[in-house]
Amino acid sequence: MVELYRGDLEIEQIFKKWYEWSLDKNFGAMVSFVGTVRDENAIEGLSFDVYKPILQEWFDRWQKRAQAKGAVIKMAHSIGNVPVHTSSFIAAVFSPKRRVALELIDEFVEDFKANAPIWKYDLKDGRRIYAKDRSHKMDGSGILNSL
Amino acid sequence: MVELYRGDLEIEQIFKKWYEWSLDKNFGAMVSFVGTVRDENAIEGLSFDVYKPILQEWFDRWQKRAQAKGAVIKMAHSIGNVPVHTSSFIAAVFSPKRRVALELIDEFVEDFKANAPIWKYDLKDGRRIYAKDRSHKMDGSGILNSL
Amino acid sequence: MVKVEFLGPIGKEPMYIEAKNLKDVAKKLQADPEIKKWLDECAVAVNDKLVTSLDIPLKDGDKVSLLPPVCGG
Amino acid sequence: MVKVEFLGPIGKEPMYIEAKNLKDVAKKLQADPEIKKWLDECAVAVNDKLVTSLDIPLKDGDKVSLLPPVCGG
Repeated sequence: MVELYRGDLEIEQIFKKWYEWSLDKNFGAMVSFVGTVRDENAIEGLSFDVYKPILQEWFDRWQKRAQAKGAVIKMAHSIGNVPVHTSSFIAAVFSPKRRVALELIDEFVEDFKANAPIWKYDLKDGRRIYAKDRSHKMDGSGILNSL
Repeated sequence: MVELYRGDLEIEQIFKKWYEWSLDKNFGAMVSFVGTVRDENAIEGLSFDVYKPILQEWFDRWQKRAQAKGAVIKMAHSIGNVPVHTSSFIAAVFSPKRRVALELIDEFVEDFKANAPIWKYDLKDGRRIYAKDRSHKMDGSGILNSL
Repeated sequence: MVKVEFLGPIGKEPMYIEAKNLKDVAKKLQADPEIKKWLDECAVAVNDKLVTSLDIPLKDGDKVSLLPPVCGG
Repeated sequence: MVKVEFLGPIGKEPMYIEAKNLKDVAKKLQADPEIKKWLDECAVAVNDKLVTSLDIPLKDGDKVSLLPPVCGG
Protein backbone atom coordinates (compact mmCIF):
# COMPACT_ATOMS: atom_id res chain seq x y z
CA MET A 1 0.00 0.00 0.00
CA VAL A 2 1.05 3.56 -0.72
CA GLU A 3 1.45 5.45 2.57
CA LEU A 4 0.09 9.00 2.53
CA TYR A 5 0.61 11.49 5.34
CA ARG A 6 -0.64 15.03 5.88
CA GLY A 7 2.31 17.46 5.91
CA ASP A 8 6.01 16.60 5.87
CA LEU A 9 7.17 13.01 6.40
CA GLU A 10 8.86 11.66 9.52
CA ILE A 11 11.56 10.10 7.39
CA GLU A 12 13.56 8.48 10.22
CA GLN A 13 10.42 6.78 11.56
CA ILE A 14 9.33 5.48 8.16
CA PHE A 15 12.84 4.31 7.29
CA LYS A 16 13.15 2.54 10.65
CA LYS A 17 9.77 0.84 10.24
CA TRP A 18 10.58 -0.40 6.73
CA TYR A 19 14.12 -1.47 7.64
CA GLU A 20 12.93 -3.45 10.66
CA TRP A 21 10.16 -5.03 8.58
CA SER A 22 12.78 -6.19 6.06
CA LEU A 23 15.29 -7.79 8.42
CA ASP A 24 13.81 -11.30 8.63
CA LYS A 25 12.78 -11.36 4.93
CA ASN A 26 16.29 -12.32 3.80
CA PHE A 27 16.76 -9.39 1.44
CA GLY A 28 20.41 -8.57 0.88
CA ALA A 29 19.90 -5.02 -0.40
CA MET A 30 17.72 -2.04 0.49
CA VAL A 31 17.97 1.06 -1.66
CA SER A 32 15.98 4.11 -0.64
CA PHE A 33 15.26 7.50 -2.16
CA VAL A 34 14.28 10.56 -0.10
CA GLY A 35 13.03 13.79 -1.67
CA THR A 36 13.47 16.97 0.40
CA VAL A 37 12.08 20.43 -0.36
CA ARG A 38 14.89 22.78 -1.45
CA ASP A 39 15.06 26.42 -0.46
CA GLU A 40 14.80 28.05 -3.90
CA ASN A 41 12.69 30.58 -5.79
CA ALA A 42 11.83 32.26 -2.50
CA ILE A 43 9.27 29.57 -1.62
CA GLU A 44 8.12 28.79 1.92
CA GLY A 45 7.57 25.19 0.92
CA LEU A 46 5.71 22.98 -1.52
CA SER A 47 2.16 21.69 -1.37
CA PHE A 48 0.75 18.52 -2.91
CA ASP A 49 -2.57 17.15 -4.11
CA VAL A 50 -2.69 13.38 -4.48
CA TYR A 51 -5.33 11.32 -6.29
CA LYS A 52 -5.17 8.12 -4.30
CA PRO A 53 -7.16 5.60 -6.43
CA ILE A 54 -4.99 6.02 -9.52
CA LEU A 55 -1.80 6.38 -7.48
CA GLN A 56 -2.51 3.07 -5.76
CA GLU A 57 -3.20 1.36 -9.08
CA TRP A 58 -0.02 2.79 -10.60
CA PHE A 59 1.90 1.57 -7.52
CA ASP A 60 0.31 -1.90 -7.65
CA ARG A 61 1.59 -2.32 -11.22
CA TRP A 62 5.12 -1.49 -10.01
CA GLN A 63 4.77 -3.87 -7.08
CA LYS A 64 3.93 -6.71 -9.49
CA ARG A 65 6.91 -5.82 -11.64
CA ALA A 66 9.13 -5.86 -8.52
CA GLN A 67 7.64 -9.13 -7.31
CA ALA A 68 8.56 -10.80 -10.59
CA LYS A 69 12.20 -10.01 -9.71
CA GLY A 70 11.89 -11.17 -6.10
CA ALA A 71 11.80 -7.56 -4.87
CA VAL A 72 9.41 -5.38 -2.84
CA ILE A 73 8.78 -1.64 -3.23
CA LYS A 74 7.52 0.72 -0.53
CA MET A 75 6.64 4.38 -0.83
CA ALA A 76 5.27 7.21 1.27
CA HIS A 77 4.24 10.71 0.14
CA SER A 78 2.95 13.91 1.67
CA ILE A 79 -0.47 15.50 1.12
CA GLY A 80 -0.76 19.27 1.66
CA ASN A 81 1.98 21.62 2.79
CA VAL A 82 5.63 20.62 3.19
CA PRO A 83 8.03 23.33 4.43
CA VAL A 84 11.47 23.98 2.97
CA HIS A 85 14.14 21.54 4.32
CA THR A 86 11.62 18.85 5.20
CA SER A 87 10.76 15.80 3.11
CA SER A 88 7.73 14.91 1.00
CA PHE A 89 8.68 11.57 -0.54
CA ILE A 90 10.44 8.35 0.40
CA ALA A 91 10.61 5.15 -1.61
CA ALA A 92 12.58 1.96 -1.03
CA VAL A 93 13.31 -1.23 -2.94
CA PHE A 94 14.25 -4.44 -1.12
CA SER A 95 15.73 -7.35 -3.05
CA PRO A 96 17.89 -10.41 -2.55
CA LYS A 97 20.58 -9.01 -4.86
CA ARG A 98 21.85 -5.48 -5.27
CA ARG A 99 21.56 -5.06 -9.05
CA VAL A 100 17.79 -5.51 -8.98
CA ALA A 101 17.37 -2.94 -6.19
CA LEU A 102 19.69 -0.36 -7.78
CA GLU A 103 17.98 -0.61 -11.16
CA LEU A 104 14.41 -0.70 -9.83
CA ILE A 105 14.74 2.36 -7.60
CA ASP A 106 15.97 4.38 -10.58
CA GLU A 107 13.18 3.26 -12.92
CA PHE A 108 10.55 3.58 -10.20
CA VAL A 109 11.50 7.13 -9.20
CA GLU A 110 11.66 8.29 -12.84
CA ASP A 111 8.24 6.82 -13.64
CA PHE A 112 6.91 8.26 -10.39
CA LYS A 113 7.93 11.74 -11.55
CA ALA A 114 6.34 11.19 -14.96
CA ASN A 115 3.14 9.33 -14.15
CA ALA A 116 2.13 9.36 -10.48
CA PRO A 117 -1.09 11.43 -10.11
CA ILE A 118 0.34 14.04 -7.75
CA TRP A 119 0.23 17.80 -8.29
CA LYS A 120 2.81 20.18 -6.91
CA TYR A 121 2.37 23.81 -5.87
CA ASP A 122 4.88 26.40 -4.70
CA LEU A 123 3.95 28.04 -1.41
CA LYS A 124 4.54 31.80 -1.50
CA ASP A 125 3.00 34.26 0.95
CA GLY A 126 0.75 31.44 2.09
CA ARG A 127 -0.65 30.95 -1.45
CA ARG A 128 -0.46 27.79 -3.56
CA ILE A 129 0.90 28.36 -7.09
CA TYR A 130 0.69 25.35 -9.44
CA ALA A 131 4.24 24.35 -10.50
CA LYS A 132 3.16 23.96 -14.10
CA ASP A 133 6.59 24.53 -15.67
CA ARG A 134 8.03 21.59 -13.66
CA SER A 135 5.07 19.28 -14.31
CA HIS A 136 4.83 16.48 -16.84
CA LYS A 137 1.93 15.39 -19.04
CA MET A 138 0.94 11.86 -18.12
CA ASP A 139 0.99 9.11 -20.75
CA GLY A 140 -2.09 9.45 -22.95
CA SER A 141 -2.64 13.16 -22.34
CA GLY A 142 -4.60 15.17 -24.90
CA ILE A 143 -7.08 12.56 -26.11
CA LEU A 144 -10.07 14.73 -25.19
CA ASN A 145 -8.84 17.32 -27.70
CA SER A 146 -8.15 14.77 -30.44
CA LEU A 147 -11.54 14.78 -32.21
CA MET B 1 35.54 10.10 6.32
CA VAL B 2 34.73 6.42 6.04
CA GLU B 3 32.97 5.26 9.23
CA LEU B 4 34.08 1.85 10.48
CA TYR B 5 32.35 -0.01 13.32
CA ARG B 6 33.11 -3.29 15.06
CA GLY B 7 30.29 -5.78 14.42
CA ASP B 8 26.96 -5.11 12.72
CA LEU B 9 25.86 -1.56 11.98
CA GLU B 10 23.14 0.36 13.80
CA ILE B 11 21.57 1.31 10.50
CA GLU B 12 18.69 3.42 11.87
CA GLN B 13 21.11 5.49 13.96
CA ILE B 14 23.51 6.08 11.09
CA PHE B 15 20.69 6.89 8.65
CA LYS B 16 19.15 9.32 11.16
CA LYS B 17 22.49 11.04 11.77
CA TRP B 18 23.20 11.46 8.05
CA TYR B 19 19.64 12.54 7.21
CA GLU B 20 19.63 15.18 9.96
CA TRP B 21 23.07 16.37 8.88
CA SER B 22 21.73 16.86 5.34
CA LEU B 23 18.55 18.81 6.10
CA ASP B 24 19.98 22.34 6.13
CA LYS B 25 22.40 21.66 3.22
CA ASN B 26 19.67 22.20 0.62
CA PHE B 27 20.06 18.82 -1.05
CA GLY B 28 16.89 17.72 -2.83
CA ALA B 29 17.71 14.02 -3.00
CA MET B 30 19.23 11.41 -0.70
CA VAL B 31 19.73 7.91 -2.07
CA SER B 32 21.01 5.24 0.29
CA PHE B 33 22.11 1.63 -0.05
CA VAL B 34 22.06 -0.86 2.83
CA GLY B 35 23.68 -4.30 2.61
CA THR B 36 22.31 -6.97 4.96
CA VAL B 37 23.72 -10.46 5.57
CA ARG B 38 21.47 -13.10 3.97
CA ASP B 39 20.75 -16.45 5.57
CA GLU B 40 22.28 -18.77 2.96
CA ASN B 41 24.87 -21.55 2.64
CA ALA B 42 24.27 -22.45 6.28
CA ILE B 43 26.38 -19.54 7.52
CA GLU B 44 26.06 -17.95 10.96
CA GLY B 45 27.13 -14.63 9.51
CA LEU B 46 29.91 -12.93 7.62
CA SER B 47 33.14 -11.46 8.88
CA PHE B 48 35.19 -8.64 7.39
CA ASP B 49 38.77 -7.42 7.35
CA VAL B 50 39.22 -3.79 6.26
CA TYR B 51 42.43 -2.06 5.27
CA LYS B 52 41.63 1.47 6.30
CA PRO B 53 44.43 3.56 4.66
CA ILE B 54 43.66 2.40 1.12
CA LEU B 55 39.90 2.34 1.74
CA GLN B 56 40.02 5.98 2.85
CA GLU B 57 42.05 6.96 -0.19
CA TRP B 58 39.66 5.11 -2.52
CA PHE B 59 36.76 6.86 -0.80
CA ASP B 60 38.42 10.29 -1.03
CA ARG B 61 38.67 9.90 -4.81
CA TRP B 62 34.93 9.17 -4.95
CA GLN B 63 34.19 12.15 -2.71
CA LYS B 64 36.06 14.44 -5.13
CA ARG B 65 34.13 12.98 -8.03
CA ALA B 66 30.86 13.59 -6.16
CA GLN B 67 31.88 17.12 -5.18
CA ALA B 68 32.43 18.00 -8.84
CA LYS B 69 28.71 17.25 -9.32
CA GLY B 70 27.62 19.16 -6.21
CA ALA B 71 27.05 15.90 -4.32
CA VAL B 72 28.33 14.32 -1.10
CA ILE B 73 28.89 10.61 -0.39
CA LYS B 74 28.87 8.96 3.02
CA MET B 75 29.63 5.35 3.90
CA ALA B 76 29.92 3.09 6.92
CA HIS B 77 31.14 -0.52 7.07
CA SER B 78 31.57 -3.26 9.62
CA ILE B 79 34.84 -4.78 10.84
CA GLY B 80 34.72 -8.31 12.23
CA ASN B 81 31.67 -10.50 12.66
CA VAL B 82 28.21 -9.59 11.34
CA PRO B 83 25.38 -12.09 12.08
CA VAL B 84 22.78 -13.18 9.54
CA HIS B 85 19.91 -10.64 9.16
CA THR B 86 21.99 -7.71 10.37
CA SER B 87 23.75 -5.13 8.20
CA SER B 88 27.41 -4.59 7.34
CA PHE B 89 27.30 -1.69 4.87
CA ILE B 90 25.47 1.57 4.32
CA ALA B 91 26.26 4.26 1.78
CA ALA B 92 24.37 7.40 0.82
CA VAL B 93 24.60 10.07 -1.84
CA PHE B 94 23.17 13.55 -1.28
CA SER B 95 22.71 15.93 -4.21
CA PRO B 96 20.66 18.92 -5.30
CA LYS B 97 19.06 16.92 -8.12
CA ARG B 98 17.88 13.34 -8.22
CA ARG B 99 19.65 12.11 -11.39
CA VAL B 100 23.10 12.76 -9.93
CA ALA B 101 22.25 10.87 -6.73
CA LEU B 102 20.64 7.90 -8.51
CA GLU B 103 23.56 7.50 -10.90
CA LEU B 104 26.31 8.04 -8.32
CA ILE B 105 24.98 5.51 -5.81
CA ASP B 106 24.95 2.84 -8.52
CA GLU B 107 28.48 3.57 -9.75
CA PHE B 108 29.80 3.95 -6.21
CA VAL B 109 28.38 0.65 -4.94
CA GLU B 110 29.62 -1.26 -7.98
CA ASP B 111 33.14 0.16 -7.66
CA PHE B 112 33.00 -0.50 -3.92
CA LYS B 113 32.37 -4.19 -4.63
CA ALA B 114 35.21 -4.31 -7.15
CA ASN B 115 37.89 -2.18 -5.54
CA ALA B 116 37.36 -1.38 -1.86
CA PRO B 117 40.07 -3.18 0.20
CA ILE B 118 37.70 -5.28 2.29
CA TRP B 119 37.84 -9.06 2.66
CA LYS B 120 34.82 -11.20 3.36
CA TYR B 121 34.65 -14.49 5.24
CA ASP B 122 31.77 -16.89 5.83
CA LEU B 123 31.24 -17.74 9.49
CA LYS B 124 30.57 -21.45 9.97
CA ASP B 125 30.88 -23.25 13.30
CA GLY B 126 32.63 -20.15 14.59
CA ARG B 127 35.34 -20.39 11.92
CA ARG B 128 36.14 -17.77 9.27
CA ILE B 129 36.28 -19.13 5.72
CA TYR B 130 37.53 -16.70 3.05
CA ALA B 131 34.75 -16.12 0.49
CA LYS B 132 37.19 -16.45 -2.38
CA ASP B 133 34.66 -17.49 -5.02
CA ARG B 134 32.67 -14.26 -4.44
CA SER B 135 35.74 -12.02 -4.34
CA HIS B 136 37.11 -9.81 -7.10
CA LYS B 137 40.68 -9.09 -8.11
CA MET B 138 41.38 -5.40 -7.66
CA ASP B 139 42.51 -3.30 -10.61
CA GLY B 140 46.20 -3.95 -11.26
CA SER B 141 46.27 -7.43 -9.73
CA GLY B 142 49.01 -9.86 -10.76
CA ILE B 143 51.89 -7.45 -11.41
CA LEU B 144 54.16 -9.25 -8.94
CA ASN B 145 53.91 -12.36 -11.11
CA SER B 146 54.49 -10.51 -14.38
CA LEU B 147 58.29 -10.74 -14.59
CA MET C 1 -25.68 11.07 -16.23
CA VAL C 2 -21.88 10.85 -16.17
CA LYS C 3 -19.81 12.66 -13.56
CA VAL C 4 -16.78 14.57 -14.88
CA GLU C 5 -14.25 15.53 -12.23
CA PHE C 6 -11.30 17.88 -12.54
CA LEU C 7 -8.26 16.89 -10.49
CA GLY C 8 -5.46 18.94 -8.99
CA PRO C 9 -4.94 22.51 -10.15
CA ILE C 10 -7.90 22.71 -12.57
CA GLY C 11 -9.89 23.83 -9.56
CA LYS C 12 -13.37 23.31 -10.97
CA GLU C 13 -16.37 21.63 -9.36
CA PRO C 14 -17.52 18.30 -10.91
CA MET C 15 -19.93 18.45 -13.84
CA TYR C 16 -22.77 16.01 -14.55
CA ILE C 17 -23.48 15.48 -18.24
CA GLU C 18 -25.37 13.19 -20.60
CA ALA C 19 -22.89 11.07 -22.56
CA LYS C 20 -23.03 7.66 -24.23
CA ASN C 21 -19.29 7.46 -24.70
CA LEU C 22 -16.05 9.39 -24.17
CA LYS C 23 -16.46 11.16 -27.54
CA ASP C 24 -19.64 12.82 -26.23
CA VAL C 25 -17.71 13.98 -23.16
CA ALA C 26 -14.92 15.37 -25.35
CA LYS C 27 -17.40 17.37 -27.47
CA LYS C 28 -19.08 18.91 -24.45
CA LEU C 29 -15.81 19.81 -22.73
CA GLN C 30 -14.40 21.37 -25.91
CA ALA C 31 -17.37 23.72 -25.95
CA ASP C 32 -16.33 25.27 -22.60
CA PRO C 33 -13.39 27.68 -23.15
CA GLU C 34 -12.27 27.46 -19.48
CA ILE C 35 -11.97 23.69 -19.78
CA LYS C 36 -10.83 23.48 -23.39
CA LYS C 37 -7.47 25.09 -22.56
CA TRP C 38 -6.68 22.15 -20.24
CA LEU C 39 -7.66 19.35 -22.65
CA ASP C 40 -4.36 19.10 -24.56
CA GLU C 41 -2.53 18.56 -21.32
CA CYS C 42 -4.84 16.22 -19.45
CA ALA C 43 -4.80 12.46 -19.20
CA VAL C 44 -8.20 10.79 -18.75
CA ALA C 45 -9.48 8.09 -16.44
CA VAL C 46 -12.85 6.31 -16.58
CA ASN C 47 -13.88 4.95 -13.20
CA ASP C 48 -10.30 5.45 -12.00
CA LYS C 49 -8.69 3.52 -14.86
CA LEU C 50 -6.51 5.54 -17.23
CA VAL C 51 -7.65 5.28 -20.85
CA THR C 52 -5.88 6.09 -24.10
CA SER C 53 -8.80 6.02 -26.56
CA LEU C 54 -12.12 7.85 -26.95
CA ASP C 55 -13.93 4.68 -28.14
CA ILE C 56 -15.16 3.93 -24.68
CA PRO C 57 -18.87 3.51 -23.94
CA LEU C 58 -20.20 5.16 -20.79
CA LYS C 59 -23.25 4.36 -18.70
CA ASP C 60 -25.20 6.14 -16.01
CA GLY C 61 -23.10 6.73 -12.90
CA ASP C 62 -19.73 6.39 -14.62
CA LYS C 63 -16.99 8.79 -13.58
CA VAL C 64 -14.59 10.53 -15.97
CA SER C 65 -11.52 12.20 -14.42
CA LEU C 66 -9.20 14.75 -16.01
CA LEU C 67 -5.59 14.60 -14.79
CA PRO C 68 -3.45 17.64 -15.60
CA PRO C 69 0.40 17.51 -15.72
CA VAL C 70 1.88 15.91 -12.60
CA CYS C 71 4.96 16.41 -10.47
CA GLY C 72 5.31 14.27 -7.38
CA GLY C 73 8.31 13.92 -5.11
CA MET D 1 65.03 -3.08 4.51
CA VAL D 2 61.56 -3.02 2.99
CA LYS D 3 58.54 -4.30 4.87
CA VAL D 4 56.19 -6.58 2.91
CA GLU D 5 52.76 -7.08 4.45
CA PHE D 6 50.08 -9.55 3.49
CA LEU D 7 46.54 -8.28 3.89
CA GLY D 8 43.27 -10.08 4.54
CA PRO D 9 43.09 -13.83 4.06
CA ILE D 10 46.74 -14.41 3.13
CA GLY D 11 47.31 -14.78 6.85
CA LYS D 12 51.08 -14.40 6.87
CA GLU D 13 53.30 -12.30 9.16
CA PRO D 14 55.11 -9.35 7.53
CA MET D 15 58.49 -10.01 5.90
CA TYR D 16 61.48 -7.67 5.89
CA ILE D 17 63.60 -7.90 2.77
CA GLU D 18 66.38 -6.10 0.93
CA ALA D 19 65.00 -4.54 -2.26
CA LYS D 20 65.95 -1.57 -4.43
CA ASN D 21 62.70 -1.64 -6.38
CA LEU D 22 59.47 -3.55 -6.79
CA LYS D 23 61.09 -5.99 -9.24
CA ASP D 24 63.41 -7.18 -6.45
CA VAL D 25 60.38 -7.75 -4.25
CA ALA D 26 58.60 -9.67 -7.01
CA LYS D 27 61.63 -11.97 -7.47
CA LYS D 28 61.89 -12.76 -3.77
CA LEU D 29 58.19 -13.42 -3.35
CA GLN D 30 58.09 -15.68 -6.42
CA ALA D 31 60.71 -17.86 -4.77
CA ASP D 32 58.35 -18.70 -1.87
CA PRO D 33 55.76 -21.29 -3.03
CA GLU D 34 53.30 -20.35 -0.26
CA ILE D 35 53.32 -16.75 -1.45
CA LYS D 36 53.72 -17.37 -5.16
CA LYS D 37 50.25 -18.90 -5.44
CA TRP D 38 48.72 -15.57 -4.32
CA LEU D 39 50.70 -13.33 -6.65
CA ASP D 40 48.47 -13.62 -9.72
CA GLU D 41 45.52 -12.46 -7.69
CA CYS D 42 47.01 -9.69 -5.61
CA ALA D 43 47.06 -5.97 -6.20
CA VAL D 44 50.05 -4.11 -4.80
CA ALA D 45 50.44 -0.91 -2.80
CA VAL D 46 53.65 0.95 -1.95
CA ASN D 47 53.31 3.04 1.20
CA ASP D 48 49.53 2.65 0.93
CA LYS D 49 49.29 3.83 -2.68
CA LEU D 50 48.14 1.27 -5.23
CA VAL D 51 50.64 0.79 -8.06
CA THR D 52 50.28 -0.76 -11.49
CA SER D 53 53.91 -1.10 -12.53
CA LEU D 54 57.04 -2.81 -11.16
CA ASP D 55 59.31 0.09 -12.17
CA ILE D 56 59.11 1.63 -8.76
CA PRO D 57 62.23 2.36 -6.71
CA LEU D 58 62.11 1.49 -3.01
CA LYS D 59 64.10 2.83 -0.10
CA ASP D 60 64.74 1.76 3.47
CA GLY D 61 61.55 1.76 5.51
CA ASP D 62 59.17 1.58 2.56
CA LYS D 63 56.13 -0.67 2.91
CA VAL D 64 54.81 -2.97 0.18
CA SER D 65 51.31 -4.41 0.70
CA LEU D 66 49.70 -7.33 -1.11
CA LEU D 67 45.92 -7.08 -1.50
CA PRO D 68 44.13 -10.32 -2.43
CA PRO D 69 40.67 -10.38 -4.10
CA VAL D 70 38.14 -8.22 -2.26
CA CYS D 71 34.45 -8.39 -1.49
CA GLY D 72 33.00 -5.66 0.69
CA GLY D 73 29.38 -4.95 1.45
